[in-house]
Amino acid sequence: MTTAELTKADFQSDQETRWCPGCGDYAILSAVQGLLPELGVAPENTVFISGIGCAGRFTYYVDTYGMHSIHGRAPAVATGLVAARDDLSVWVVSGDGDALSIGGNHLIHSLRRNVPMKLLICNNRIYGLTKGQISPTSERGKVTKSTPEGSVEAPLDPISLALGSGATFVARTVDRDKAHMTEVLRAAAHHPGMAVVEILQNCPVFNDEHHIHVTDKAQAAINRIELVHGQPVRFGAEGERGVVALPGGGLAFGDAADAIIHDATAADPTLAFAINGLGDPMTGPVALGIFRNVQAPIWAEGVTARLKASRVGLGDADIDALLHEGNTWTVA
Amino acid sequence: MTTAELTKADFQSDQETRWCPGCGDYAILSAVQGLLPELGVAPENTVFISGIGCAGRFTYYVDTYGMHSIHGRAPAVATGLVAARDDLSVWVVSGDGDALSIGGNHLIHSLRRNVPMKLLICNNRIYGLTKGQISPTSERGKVTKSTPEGSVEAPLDPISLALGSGATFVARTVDRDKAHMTEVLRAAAHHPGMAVVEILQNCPVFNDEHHIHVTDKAQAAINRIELVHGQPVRFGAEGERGVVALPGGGLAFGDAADAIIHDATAADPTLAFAINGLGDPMTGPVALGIFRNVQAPIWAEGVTARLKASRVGLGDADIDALLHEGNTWTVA
Amino acid sequence: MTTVERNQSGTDHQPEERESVIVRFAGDSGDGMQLAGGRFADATAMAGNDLATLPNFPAEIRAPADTLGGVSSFQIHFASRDIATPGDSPNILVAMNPAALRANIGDLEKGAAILVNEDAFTKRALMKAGYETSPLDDGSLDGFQVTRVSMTEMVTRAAEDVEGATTRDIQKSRNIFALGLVSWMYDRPAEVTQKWIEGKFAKSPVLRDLNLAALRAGYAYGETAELVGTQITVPAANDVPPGLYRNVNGTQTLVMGLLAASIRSGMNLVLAAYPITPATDILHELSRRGGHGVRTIQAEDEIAAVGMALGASYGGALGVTSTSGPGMDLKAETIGLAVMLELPLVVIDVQRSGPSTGMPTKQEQSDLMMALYGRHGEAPLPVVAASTPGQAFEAAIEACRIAVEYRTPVILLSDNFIANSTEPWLVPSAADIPAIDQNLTTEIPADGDFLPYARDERLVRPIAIPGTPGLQHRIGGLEKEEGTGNISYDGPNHERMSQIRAGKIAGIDVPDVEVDADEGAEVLILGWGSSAGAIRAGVRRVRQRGIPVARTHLHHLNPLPANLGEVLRSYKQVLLPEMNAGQLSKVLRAEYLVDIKSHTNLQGRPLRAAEIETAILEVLGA
Amino acid sequence: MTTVERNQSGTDHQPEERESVIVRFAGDSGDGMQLAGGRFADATAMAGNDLATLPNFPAEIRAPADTLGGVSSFQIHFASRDIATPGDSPNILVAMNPAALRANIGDLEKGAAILVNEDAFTKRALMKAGYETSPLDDGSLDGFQVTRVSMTEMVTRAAEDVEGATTRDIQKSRNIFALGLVSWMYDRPAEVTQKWIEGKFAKSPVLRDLNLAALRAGYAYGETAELVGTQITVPAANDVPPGLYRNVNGTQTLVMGLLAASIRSGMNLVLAAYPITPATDILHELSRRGGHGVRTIQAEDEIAAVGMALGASYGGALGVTSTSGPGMDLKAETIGLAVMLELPLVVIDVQRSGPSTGMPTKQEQSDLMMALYGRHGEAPLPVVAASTPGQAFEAAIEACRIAVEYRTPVILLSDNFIANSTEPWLVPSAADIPAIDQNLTTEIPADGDFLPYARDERLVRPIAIPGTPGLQHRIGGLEKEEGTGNISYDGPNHERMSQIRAGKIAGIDVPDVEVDADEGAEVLILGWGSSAGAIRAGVRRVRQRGIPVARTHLHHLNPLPANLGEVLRSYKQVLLPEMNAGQLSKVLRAEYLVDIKSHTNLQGRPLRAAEIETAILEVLGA
Ligand SMILES: Cc1ncc(C[n+]2csc(CCOP(=O)(O)OP(=O)(O)O)c2C)c(N)n1
Ligand SMILES: Cc1ncc(C[n+]2csc(CCOP(=O)(O)OP(=O)(O)O)c2C)c(N)n1
Ligand code: SF4
Ligand code: SF4
Ligand SMILES: [Mg+2]
Ligand SMILES: [Mg+2]
Repeated sequence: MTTAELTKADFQSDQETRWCPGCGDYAILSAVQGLLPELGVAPENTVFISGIGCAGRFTYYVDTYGMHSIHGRAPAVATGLVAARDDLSVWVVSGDGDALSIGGNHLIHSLRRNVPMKLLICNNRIYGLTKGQISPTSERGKVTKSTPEGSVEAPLDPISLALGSGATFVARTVDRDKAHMTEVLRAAAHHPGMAVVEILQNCPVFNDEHHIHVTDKAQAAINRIELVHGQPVRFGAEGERGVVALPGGGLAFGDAADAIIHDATAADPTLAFAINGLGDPMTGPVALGIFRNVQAPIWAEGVTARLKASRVGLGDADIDALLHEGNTWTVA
Repeated sequence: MTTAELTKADFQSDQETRWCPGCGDYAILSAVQGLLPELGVAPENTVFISGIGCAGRFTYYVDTYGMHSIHGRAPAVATGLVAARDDLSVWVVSGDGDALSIGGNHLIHSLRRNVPMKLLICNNRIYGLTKGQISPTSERGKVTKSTPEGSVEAPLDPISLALGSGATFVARTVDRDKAHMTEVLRAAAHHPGMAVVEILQNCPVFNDEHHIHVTDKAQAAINRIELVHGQPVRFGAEGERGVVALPGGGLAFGDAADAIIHDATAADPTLAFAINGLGDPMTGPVALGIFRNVQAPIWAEGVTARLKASRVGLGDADIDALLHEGNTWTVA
Repeated sequence: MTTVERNQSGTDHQPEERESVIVRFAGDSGDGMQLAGGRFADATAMAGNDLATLPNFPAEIRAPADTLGGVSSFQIHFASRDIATPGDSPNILVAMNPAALRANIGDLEKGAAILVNEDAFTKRALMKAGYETSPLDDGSLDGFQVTRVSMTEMVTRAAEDVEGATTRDIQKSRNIFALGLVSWMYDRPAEVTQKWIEGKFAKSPVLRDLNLAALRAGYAYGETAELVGTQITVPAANDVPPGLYRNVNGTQTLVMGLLAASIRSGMNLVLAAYPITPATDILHELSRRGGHGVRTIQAEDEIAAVGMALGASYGGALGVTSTSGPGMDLKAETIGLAVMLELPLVVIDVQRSGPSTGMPTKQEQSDLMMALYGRHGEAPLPVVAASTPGQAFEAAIEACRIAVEYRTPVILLSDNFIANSTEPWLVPSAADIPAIDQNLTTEIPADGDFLPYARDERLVRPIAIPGTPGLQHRIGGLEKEEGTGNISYDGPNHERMSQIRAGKIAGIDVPDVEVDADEGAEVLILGWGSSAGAIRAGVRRVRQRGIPVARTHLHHLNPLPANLGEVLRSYKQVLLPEMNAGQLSKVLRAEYLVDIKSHTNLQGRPLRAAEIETAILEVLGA
Repeated sequence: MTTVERNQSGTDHQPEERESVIVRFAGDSGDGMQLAGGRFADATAMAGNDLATLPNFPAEIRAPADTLGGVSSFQIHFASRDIATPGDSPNILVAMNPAALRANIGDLEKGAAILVNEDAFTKRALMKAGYETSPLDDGSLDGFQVTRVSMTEMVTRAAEDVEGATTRDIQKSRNIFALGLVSWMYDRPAEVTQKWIEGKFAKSPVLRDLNLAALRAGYAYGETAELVGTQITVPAANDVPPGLYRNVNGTQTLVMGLLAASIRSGMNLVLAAYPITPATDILHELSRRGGHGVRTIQAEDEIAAVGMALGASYGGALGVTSTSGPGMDLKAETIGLAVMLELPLVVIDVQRSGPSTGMPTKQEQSDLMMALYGRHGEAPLPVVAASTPGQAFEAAIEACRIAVEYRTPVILLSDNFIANSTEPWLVPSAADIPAIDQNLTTEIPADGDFLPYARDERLVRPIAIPGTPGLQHRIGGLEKEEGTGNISYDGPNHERMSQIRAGKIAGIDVPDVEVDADEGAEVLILGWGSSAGAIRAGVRRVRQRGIPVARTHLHHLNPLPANLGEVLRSYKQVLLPEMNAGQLSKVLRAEYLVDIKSHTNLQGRPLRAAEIETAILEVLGA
């Protein structure tokens, strides 16, 4: 089978999906499986690596190579895989707890290294698999079983954190908008370095409709700031509002007419950071789309070829040469 | 002794300092010991917690309470201490590897929580104690024993990372400028939440003069962008250059006359982020001073008093009440 | 509101008396089986029976409806005499759908009763459960006493009187119908459940009335339907010690133990934890106790959690962290630091089936070796293991006592079974709980400097906490000079300090083991942790055969009780059943050079009385 | 350029012949003692002596000058016969300053020679070392043969001819002066050092000439000065096997072993590590080998490092991670995952003195229990231990072989002593290295689906790596169904899989132990790891007394050699010396129920021949 003939079915494994009915992870899985055939990468050259969490189950459902690793460590495992093999298309699927709580360190370091992997954060702002505790993206004041009096902690914002870590591709999308999600994932797939995509994901069981401000049609019209490269950053029911530059530097909400033009490829991540900081991710307005998409040296680029080349002709003679390095003497 | 009578000597322990001759850590230690008396906090109410590394030795030299913990975990230990005791002045001293490599996760989470501690990162852009490997702040291409062909990784910037994590106090200073260092540390000490201070620190043995662009007098005149709250952001030998706002948003270098006014207390961290992104921390120009200094809810604030209050009168009767909760029955 | 009354006289059948019964509720994870089982257990407890329960959850939050992976069950064993385990094979299985039937039928012995919701046996549901034909019709249940009830229909009818009940709510009350029916079948008092419903749904009259109607309908169905057969009654237990009882699981008791230790010692309690099944409930339970001098923290990971607990301890609080297997791995380095610092720290490991992620919701006790040796270097520490849901209370207090008084991290081993199963608990009295003495140094010693690594006769060091004037000092993970605690690279000093650390732990006072021995017993059955109940029951069975047996149980795994070697050597044979590959057996063989026989089980479930019985008989060659 | 020539005839004294000599160089960490010692060792190796060395670093990078904490030393034992250890007590101590004298004098026996740089014995330096009066003058060195040399002055004079030498450079050449002098004293060939200087400073003629001048001056000083006494010569060793030799430390050999295994197996080598003393040098050494199909990564922490190594293994490479104690703690969870996945992974633990941060630059072998048991759940894995600097080569290959062929993580234990000490090594030949067969599955099985958890007769599973068409499959840390590898929560399946994992490891083919036994020996001395040399030397001493002894050494700690139990039981007494509190002893007692006697040492240094001798005699009651 040539890769041109691939279909969604080629990326569906025989394992029964095991998410709760209505879980946003279904839509994400479907979007990814829908996108994969068009990338022209054979299933055997695609690898999914996940950590632990509801989202971590993803790996079992995609008929590629895959590893369901341990909580928080998937980016490290993916980095090691890439260190040996840059000939594979490597995807990491993570939850907000997996990626940002226990896995925070590997996330920021793989981002600064620009390790070629696509990392999806299924952000339901809750711990699903462990049955409903706060996650690092839960809002201050959130009442859960581990915070019966309300969380006393400010959330981490994945976009800000990624930009602060030097990420080269940073985007946000939402499980209920398949077209948007597919478009963002497609761009991520084509990004040669590390791409991190925050996907606002519903958990009907433990945090139902936490993202209703961008999924309910009426509310979304007001709250979604669409980021489109080269286009003015406008939003509002009638597109009447815009993100505008302030005279002293910085951005604010203002008139659509004055809206700045979104440049995802800007070397300076400042405006991406600024746009993300506007509004309120929990209640809106909130920007969706690709914040940043720049080229930078890719970690381990060419390693497969380089390792292969360095191995040509490598044999016993090389071992012997190694063993004889430095001063030697002979005892008769 | 009242705290008004405290002197530097009260904060000097009897242990011999064990850094290499010329190490920048001496100057940092001295600046801290010089500052502590004026804070009005008794030595017994001050705690230093450090991780492992040359910088981690700091703890032994300050005559307060102190714990030399393990590599990367000092912020977690400090968080736990604060969780039980917000009546102490808690300082964490860390190296660039300790804070940003192995300890990265605890750093970002203590920052988002705004745990009241002062965290100093002695940034020599190298691993000192393990004798000279790259650190996460080493420049791309750096040749060390672990990277004989030059590092292939982009550095993390502590300021950007901290801002991306929602830090409330973020500053940068340099070991060779005692006055500047003291001023920044003083502000950090007075910040009620978490304060993170990056201190550019010389390691004469493994990374000598890596910060010469801001310590050599002539170079510093050109390279140091001084951040002073409420003042225009100017720099250059004659103060002729400035950080200016661009019409489409964002900042750039320009004319001193157009310089923006630095507002460390701005709710939006964008400009702080933008200023830090200008220039090049490795070669200059580079901003020094307080990037951000804002108020936000303080984690565990009032915990000592609250725990004390909840303990008043707590005794056997409360245990018995606990034990008898719910349905009970009696077997005769 | 209608009242449901226990009314035996309304039926023609005379209830049949039994000594003990095992009931298993099974259904989809959305079917509320844990709730039904829990309510049944509470009513049973209130009826004065001894009991033990075994919940069994799927790993998924909500696996697709009607699949085998989504089956959730709850087993309860209750009796008119002292019992020790949730029972091996159920006398009755309540199966709410085909998957529940299929997943559980293997545990039933022929002759057992099966109660099914026949409405749920649709073609689709049968297919999803992997049945090609309906087991209700194809004869595959021959030999069982099958009762088919149209539960869905019954609750729909019962709900007719309740205004405002949605279809979804009605469906969700099927478990209460089943509960009502089974309650009638086993003559459980309906008032307890009724009261619970009234309390639970106080704010929602519709749900209250709906559930009461479902309960009543179930109960009434039993009374009136010929189908159900004889009502069975299990008289109240009369061989249990008198006193006030309460039905508890091991999470509740463990948390009460921590709270009691905190109150008794006067130390604030700081629990830092990262969620993980099955340990998370400790965090949940303690998070509700802010009023009791408690602060909980959901940390960013397990490394942070143990670091925070240690930081809190350093500040003078009782620092506790709780987790399960994978989290234990991550805490190792910080536990080693605590060993070196000699600070109190309680680390709770609620064991589950490993290795790696393993089977997170299943039972195992395979973290013992890790608890003893899972750190680099010579880093000995005390290990305490809880043995039953009730005993977890004492185990928690004991762990805290040792940690505080000996300035050491202590690992407290619990497990999935202890944490989730319930048993009637003779509620202790606060006055009987030993005091815990933090014994802080607060004054500058008259004779000179404060020496943080000086020793008392138990080799315990003094502690002065931050805030204590004049006693400032530094501690750390590098080796320390004896006495002063200053960094020392001196070899002989390191050896001495290593011996002191080891000697301190070895010298902790732990009670001798007591042996429950028959005259002439040649075999000793030794257990630890949650095998206690199964071993007790297995031993009882062997004794009922007239074979003399001795039995003892370890709660301290390090240090071991002083008389243990002597005890082991005084029996011809020692049998050690454990839910791992023989870990404690290894430890004891090395320590005492006694040829201990292992009975091991790695099937992800608690040991059963029958397998212990068989193992004992095998060892005896009987 | 001037040539230094070995010229015995230039002196009046006839060199005195000795069988063996122990030299210790000691000075400030800035004094270049490791360099001087290393050069001396190389020259000694080239002279054909057998030798063993023991470097000893301070923990600080550069502690304040002249303090005890800053003393660095290098000991070398060389002989005309096969030797086994760096020696117990030096025959000569070279002390470059008062602190070096004070820190080392305790290890000397009366009569030993002491060579001091008297210029360094200033008031200030004496005070910093804690001397109130100068030991050179106050009689405290009575009984030692003290030679005082004005080294500072001598090098200053020697440098007069070298144009452009700075004062700092001149000061830094004192170690080379001392080396020259000691080289003369022990009749070492100067050419080797001379060549090294010429190579090292090829780009800096000033430094080259300066160091050559210092070397010559030292050598000449010996020849001419009456003070130094008799020249001593140690003839080349003649009882060592013939062949090509090279002086190596255990880091170099270990790295060569990894490279050889990689080349032999055809697998790319990916080493991911986080720096930590004393393991870091493995990362340094391998990072220079990009040309050999190697990729190294300095990870952000140890958890990432082992995760990366595992990821690389998953991709088909030979994934390796190296660390020391604290880093091992952090890797535990991922090692457990590798056990569950059954992927090859080599984890190298270069042990150091623990617990916690402990004494990072000191010796210990106290991570054995952690290697065996430091993970939650039943997670058995093979453990291989290197025994000498040379043997680390084979140990590394063996670890790789087992990891690759049995699809399992393997822990390879080295330690500070093996890593840093040197010995002459009979260079093996590539042809003698066993092949390693990765044995990947590349074709879709004719008979149906690819079953990633099917088993061959050794219980080994097949591996297909990403990129292999048609064999896509998923693996993970949850328990797996036998054969398919699909997630399974089935209890009996879990037990079977646990037994398979354990059985596979237990069945690994490891060679029987061979016993070096005297006729009539009643005691067996058993060792593991780097105690090998000291035990060999200690046993030799006892044999020299005419007492028969048997000796054997373990390189495989799991699984244990099949004949070990039999061997242990065939001696009346078994003595097990180890640098911990008795860890292997515990393991073997549990396994074989043999009452093994432990000799333990936690003094942060390698075992000594004398203490082994004493321990053997004690066990024998001799
Ligand atoms: C080391 C470790 N700690 C804790 C856990 C328990 N655990 C499993 S998933 C999870 C977090 C789930 O939250 P998230 O990552 O947001 O994923 P979601 O389930 O919401 O998709 C936790 C804490 C674990 N498996 N391993
Ligand atoms: C868990 C663990 N890993 C590794 C080490 C070894 N180690 C000690 S300090 C250090 C890094 C030192 O670098 P940095 O934090 O920048 O401090 P510096 O020495 O430069 O002040 C490392 C890797 C350790 N002590 N513990
Ligand atoms: S718990 Fe939430 S996130 Fe997890 S599967 Fe269910 S709905 Fe999805
Ligand atoms: S190695 Fe560098 S950082 Fe460490 S003490 Fe020496 S000079 Fe300072
Ligand atoms: Mg989540
Ligand atoms: Mg550093």
